[in-house]
Amino acid sequence: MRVQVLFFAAARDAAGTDSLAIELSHGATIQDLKVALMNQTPRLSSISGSLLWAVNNQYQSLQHVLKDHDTVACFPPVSGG
Amino acid sequence: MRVQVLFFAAARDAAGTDSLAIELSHGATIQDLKVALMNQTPRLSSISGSLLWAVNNQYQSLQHVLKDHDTVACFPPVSGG
Amino acid sequence: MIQLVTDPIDYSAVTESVRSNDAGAVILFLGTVREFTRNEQTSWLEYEAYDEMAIASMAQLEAEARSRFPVKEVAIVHRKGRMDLGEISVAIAVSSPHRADAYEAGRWLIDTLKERVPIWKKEHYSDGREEWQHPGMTPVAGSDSSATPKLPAEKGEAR
Amino acid sequence: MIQLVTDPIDYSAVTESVRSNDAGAVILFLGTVREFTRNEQTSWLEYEAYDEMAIASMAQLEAEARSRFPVKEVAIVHRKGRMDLGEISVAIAVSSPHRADAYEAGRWLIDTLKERVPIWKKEHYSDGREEWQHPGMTPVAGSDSSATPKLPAEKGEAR
Repeated sequence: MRVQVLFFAAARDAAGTDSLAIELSHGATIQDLKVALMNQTPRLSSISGSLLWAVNNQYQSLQHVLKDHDTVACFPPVSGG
Repeated sequence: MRVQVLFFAAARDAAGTDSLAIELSHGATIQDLKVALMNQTPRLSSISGSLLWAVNNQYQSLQHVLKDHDTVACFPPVSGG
Repeated sequence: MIQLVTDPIDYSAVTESVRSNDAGAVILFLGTVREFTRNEQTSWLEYEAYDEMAIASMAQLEAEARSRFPVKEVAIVHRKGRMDLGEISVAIAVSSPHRADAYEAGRWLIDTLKERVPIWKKEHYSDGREEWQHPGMTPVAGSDSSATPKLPAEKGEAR
Repeated sequence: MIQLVTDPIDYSAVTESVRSNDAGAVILFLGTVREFTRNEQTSWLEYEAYDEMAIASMAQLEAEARSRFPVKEVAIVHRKGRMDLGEISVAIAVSSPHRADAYEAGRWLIDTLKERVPIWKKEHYSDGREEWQHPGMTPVAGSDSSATPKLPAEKGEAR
């Protein structure tokens, strides 16, 4: 299956792009996506411990199971206000 | 000596006037003024336990000693805001 | 900005007066005329002030807020006279580098203004009654009590 | 009123949107661009948002504030893009019958917005440096830690 990953702020700078399409096997979790991303964009590793993940506008943990065509947002801690 | 007393809000309604000149003996306190006022304007007695006193824009206790020509404000608890 | 006014309060002007490049936070408080208090319906309010002392007292609040909290600017504007439903009776604006201080200073200012500043509110109810609002006033029927209510805390006393 | 805007925030419109005859208190919070943080001098800020989620998240904040506090109306407007010193990045207005609730709700809204809403601030310092602000971000030099930071609290979790 295939998910679209959106990067924001320092995560976008580290990824060098604002989005990537990633192929994953059926039943993959955000943790699996994270491992795939770190292989593909090694500079993300330096902030990997701080990244937050959201699917369909909701924060999700690394255990969250992804579905085909999900849009996953990947970003560092927020600093609005 | 002589002091000018200003009344506000429910105290003015009870006194029936917004100011009174009161004669007091030298060394009189606000307590002495209060006794003189209650004799002169008996309707003030009904709220006498709640009245606040200010001299020269500062709250003062009943023990405060008055001076000739002082302006004393007499009013109930405030309710601005 | 310390003012006692009769015209409607321009809260944008109050807010602008405290904005600063040194502040990261501005808090504005507006007191507005509420229609219902418990089951009583207000038609309009009337505020009376002891003008001279009210202005001195508000200026003292500003000075005290500056000594208690790391605020940049303070503005306090109270209106007097007749006010209809929804109108603004008081506006207090505070700016501070950080929001926690702005919130605390703003809260302290309105709480303390309500305890100290010589302004009184008279409710005019929809049934025609009118009534001065005097928090904590205890009429002493027929007796000239020599008790005196606790004086509003002045500068330097306990918080 | 829930908005993510690029033009300057009209805080009077934000405030007017929450005024009500049922409210006795209105609190407006403005976040503004501060020049100095410790010894660092800011020239300007840039805010980036994940628009779709930021708007959904602010709408959820309003819903949650209404369930937690007896508020009448809530308005949250955040700006994105470049902001100069003194400009307003966020405006939050709350109205409530009583001031204590308005203060608490307003404070909760800005505190929670800063934890949850996907918006990021980049500092542009006077010495030419630029730096994303990421509270609590701990770069893990050279190691792909599988740890994940605590998720921002969602609706229904501990206060």
